[in-house]
Amino acid sequence: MNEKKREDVELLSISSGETSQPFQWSVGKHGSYFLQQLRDNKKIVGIRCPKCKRVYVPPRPVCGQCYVAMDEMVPLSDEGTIYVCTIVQFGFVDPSTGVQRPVPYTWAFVKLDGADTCLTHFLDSVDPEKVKVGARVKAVFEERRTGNLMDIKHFAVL
Amino acid sequence: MGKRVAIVGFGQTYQRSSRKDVNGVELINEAVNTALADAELTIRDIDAVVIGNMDHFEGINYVDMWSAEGAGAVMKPVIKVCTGGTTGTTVAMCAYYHVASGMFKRVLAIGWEKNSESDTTGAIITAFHPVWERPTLGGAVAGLAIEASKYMANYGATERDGARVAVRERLHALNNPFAHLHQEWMKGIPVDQLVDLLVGSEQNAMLAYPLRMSDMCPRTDGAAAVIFAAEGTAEKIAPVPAWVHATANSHNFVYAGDVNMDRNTTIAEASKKVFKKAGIKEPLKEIDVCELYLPYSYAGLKWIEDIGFCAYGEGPRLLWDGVTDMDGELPVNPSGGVMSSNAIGATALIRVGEAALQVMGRAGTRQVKGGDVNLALATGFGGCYWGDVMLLGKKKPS
Amino acid sequence: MTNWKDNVKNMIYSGRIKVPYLWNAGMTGSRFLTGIRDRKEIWGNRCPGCGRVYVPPVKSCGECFVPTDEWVRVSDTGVLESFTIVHYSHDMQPRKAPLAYGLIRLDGADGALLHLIGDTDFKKLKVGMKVQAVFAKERTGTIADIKHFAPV
Amino acid sequence: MSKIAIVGVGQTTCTSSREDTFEEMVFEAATKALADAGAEVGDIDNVVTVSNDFWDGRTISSMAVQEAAGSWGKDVSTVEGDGTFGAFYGMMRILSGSFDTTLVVSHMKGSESIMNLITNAMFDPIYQRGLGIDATSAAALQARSYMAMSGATEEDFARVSVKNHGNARNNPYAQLPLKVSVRDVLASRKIAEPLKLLDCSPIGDGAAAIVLSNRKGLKRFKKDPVWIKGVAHCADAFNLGYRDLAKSRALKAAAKKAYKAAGIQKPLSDLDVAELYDAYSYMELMWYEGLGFAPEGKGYELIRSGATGMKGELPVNPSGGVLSSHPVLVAGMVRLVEATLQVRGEAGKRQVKGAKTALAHGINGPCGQAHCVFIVGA
Repeated sequence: MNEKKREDVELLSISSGETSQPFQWSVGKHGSYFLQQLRDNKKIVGIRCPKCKRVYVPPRPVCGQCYVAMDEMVPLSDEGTIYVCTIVQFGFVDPSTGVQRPVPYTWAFVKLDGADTCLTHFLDSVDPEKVKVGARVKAVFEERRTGNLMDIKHFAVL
Repeated sequence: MGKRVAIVGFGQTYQRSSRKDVNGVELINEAVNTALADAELTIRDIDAVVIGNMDHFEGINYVDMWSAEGAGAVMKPVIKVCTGGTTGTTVAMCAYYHVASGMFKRVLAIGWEKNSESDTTGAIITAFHPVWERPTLGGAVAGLAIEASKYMANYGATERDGARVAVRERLHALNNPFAHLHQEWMKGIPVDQLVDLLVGSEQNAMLAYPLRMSDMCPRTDGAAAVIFAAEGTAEKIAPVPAWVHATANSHNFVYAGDVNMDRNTTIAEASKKVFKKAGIKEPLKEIDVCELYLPYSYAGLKWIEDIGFCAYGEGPRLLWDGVTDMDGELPVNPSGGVMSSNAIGATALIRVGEAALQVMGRAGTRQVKGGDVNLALATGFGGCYWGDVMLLGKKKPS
Repeated sequence: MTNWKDNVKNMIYSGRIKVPYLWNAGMTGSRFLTGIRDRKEIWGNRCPGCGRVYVPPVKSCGECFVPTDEWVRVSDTGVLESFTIVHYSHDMQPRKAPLAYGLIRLDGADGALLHLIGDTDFKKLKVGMKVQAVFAKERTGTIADIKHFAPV
Repeated sequence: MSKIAIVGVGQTTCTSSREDTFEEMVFEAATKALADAGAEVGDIDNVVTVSNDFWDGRTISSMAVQEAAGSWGKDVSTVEGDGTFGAFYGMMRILSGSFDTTLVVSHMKGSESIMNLITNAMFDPIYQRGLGIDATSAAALQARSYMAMSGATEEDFARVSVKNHGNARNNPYAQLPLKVSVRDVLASRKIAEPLKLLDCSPIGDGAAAIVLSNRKGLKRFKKDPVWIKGVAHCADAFNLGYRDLAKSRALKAAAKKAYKAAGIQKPLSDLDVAELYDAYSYMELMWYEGLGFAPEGKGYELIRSGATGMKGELPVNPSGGVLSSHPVLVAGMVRLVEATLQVRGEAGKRQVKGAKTALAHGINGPCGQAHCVFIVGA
């Protein structure tokens, strides 16, 4: 027993099983306002930096480049342009659920009219001929909205 | 003014898809012992330890504490840093600052990961904002695929150009016994033909257009350790220490949707800072070899432009001209790079260690320029475009 | 638009991180765990430098930084060096509160082993008392193959 | 040493649950520290952030706060561990000659997660985690070991709680100012014996920041410098069963180095005030011993005699300490902020009169595995 050969040892692994860590993340007032506008009015808002005048979406408290607090919410169009996108075809575990996320799906950076940064979201198509850089898209809202980014179901390619 | 600092030892485990025979602490211990042996030091010679990895890849909180026994940190100062893919270079920079501050003479930098213990893409997604980004993000693969498609759209680069980078990395890896991927079948086949094979093969699954399996890094179990020492001590430890000439970093973006996908602005800023500090005017001519954190193929085209090795859009030409091959003017990743081994927390530190080996003339079968390397550049890349750059040289910096 | 803050209610986003892990016990840990699982034997290893016997075993001694390759079987009885009775509950606990933990120095070992204490009135627990491992009936190669330690 | 000075400090109030985000809290602490220093973000050469991925529920948690930390276009790095360790790194980055000034900022929202699950994850996944051990149950094991070694009693632990919660009543930033008696503490709900509710710190939300500068950088700031006279940190072994839980050799080692640099020979009399990381009441007594305020096993004498009370020889935790507000990671940096305020004479109602030399202490890992000790003075 004392001098068992290395290969004789059965190599064990310990599973984390069903364990997970729950979180209650604060959305903050800027993000909450965005989600409430989405939920209640089907409106998308951004926030403008008082100094450089960039319009950020989603709204956040600080303009990193100017290092000033931001306060001015601005309405944005629900239409925009695909800045970049890709069709995700490989399977992976969604860390929020612990199970595989369905693929394929198209993931895009959408530059909404009136914004200087992009919102990252799903597109409605996985057709490589349709989902192209520069294509125009429009937000499609869920019927039942709960105050979540997924109140936008996806962006439809126009 | 701070102390001059050099790398005097480097150790890494063999990078493999799975190391079931060791737990994380034991894997770290392997790399530490290898580095100590390389520098002919014992753990008693080490004044402080810096360690890094990504917590959610192994699901271990407070890794610096958990691994103290294996890392050699018992009754020593130890600090943990983590900046995603850049973790390894961030660890190296932290160790550099330890020594440069004059507070420590010999500092051990450790990076490690056991990616086999979890779902890497799932864990990477947790690096992004839970409300705005996690629900739709497809991990690093998707994040890099959009960058690649933007580069193709902007400069007319093709899938063959991307594959040319993959071919270089995998061919170089064949010279590196520590590399994870050894694609022996590639041996002896002309580069052009290999590129055609990768682009045309149906088995080479499309992950997220334009990225195929062959365009991505693997998931790896591995650890690395690098020993930094102060001037006056370094020369006694290593016959040819690899001196740190300059190091800098940049990280601007918090929200994925803010990132400028046209250029890698952070690696560009960090490179500019390093070149300014070191007085480098013509990087392509002055730097002898690079170990770049290229997590996927197209980065090998675009990011070399951002570093300043060539003009925008000229990356593919450099590749096809063979400039970045082993016998080229600027060999890139003689080790096979990240695309051949990616134990994420270790990866960027391996870039630093490999660059040091090149400067020391001790890179063995992957040594370039017959050992005549004066300057070597190492980079890290991580998270939301975090860029770290470190320049190593044979001569003491002025 | 200047008064947007007046009507905003701070929201909380409930979520979780659920990444599945499979932690490798490694050669050394597997030897320890299979010893318990297959033979109800507890093994540690001795550091050639300081002579400490580690249970659970370590591949390398944290104090001396040398490999510990000598395997030593230790007793399944030992001394309770410290204990606590826990009155709260959370999802990672294997049994309902109140539950007790102990640090147990097994006879023949130098370090103490962390484990549960059971089969006793917790009020009777004392530092220095003798305890013995109670092995689980169904053993699967985890630390839970020792069900808990109980006063002798 | 006296090469690096603290020129600005900022802290948010600590509460059991703040509604703002990490970003907002970091922005508040950082801008307060800058304002305190009389500086702007342009006066900062580089930034170090302090955060923890598990607590934040976010891998590369440092990434989330970069804009709020003012690091755009600057060199930036990050430490996962207590804020004192971040301050240590921020100091080294200046000493290296690469920068003249550093902003170090830490944040914590303990309210967003379940402390027991987060700290369970710091234990070994093969041997310990499945048992359900967490920071509090591990601390309880340490408390019992310490009692067995020293003869300290649960009443002594309670005295620490009474003192610190009482001191917190003078601190507007504290989360849990309380007027309680030893009897109240002893009668409070059992958590993990021998620890009761009032022996345990309240995990909460908060952020803190400091601005560091070398002599060259001082002209950018308006505040009088508080110098770092000595600092060191050190880690013990991880495994609870493999270290002597009742004694803190790592703290001893760190204190010895810090004292040497600062020229402290008799800490109890040479220091004017100390801010210690008392995550649990018993810890303060153990740290007295590790820091050389009392001989090994005799820490309780100081709390019994009142030597560490506000009017004692060496007031410890005039702020109320970590027992009164515990934003993990931030808590050590708050000790440094408080020590700085004491040396400046700006600690308000919690000011120790004439304080010139102060000690700040941070811990990391289970049961105080690692310790960082700062000595600061005018």
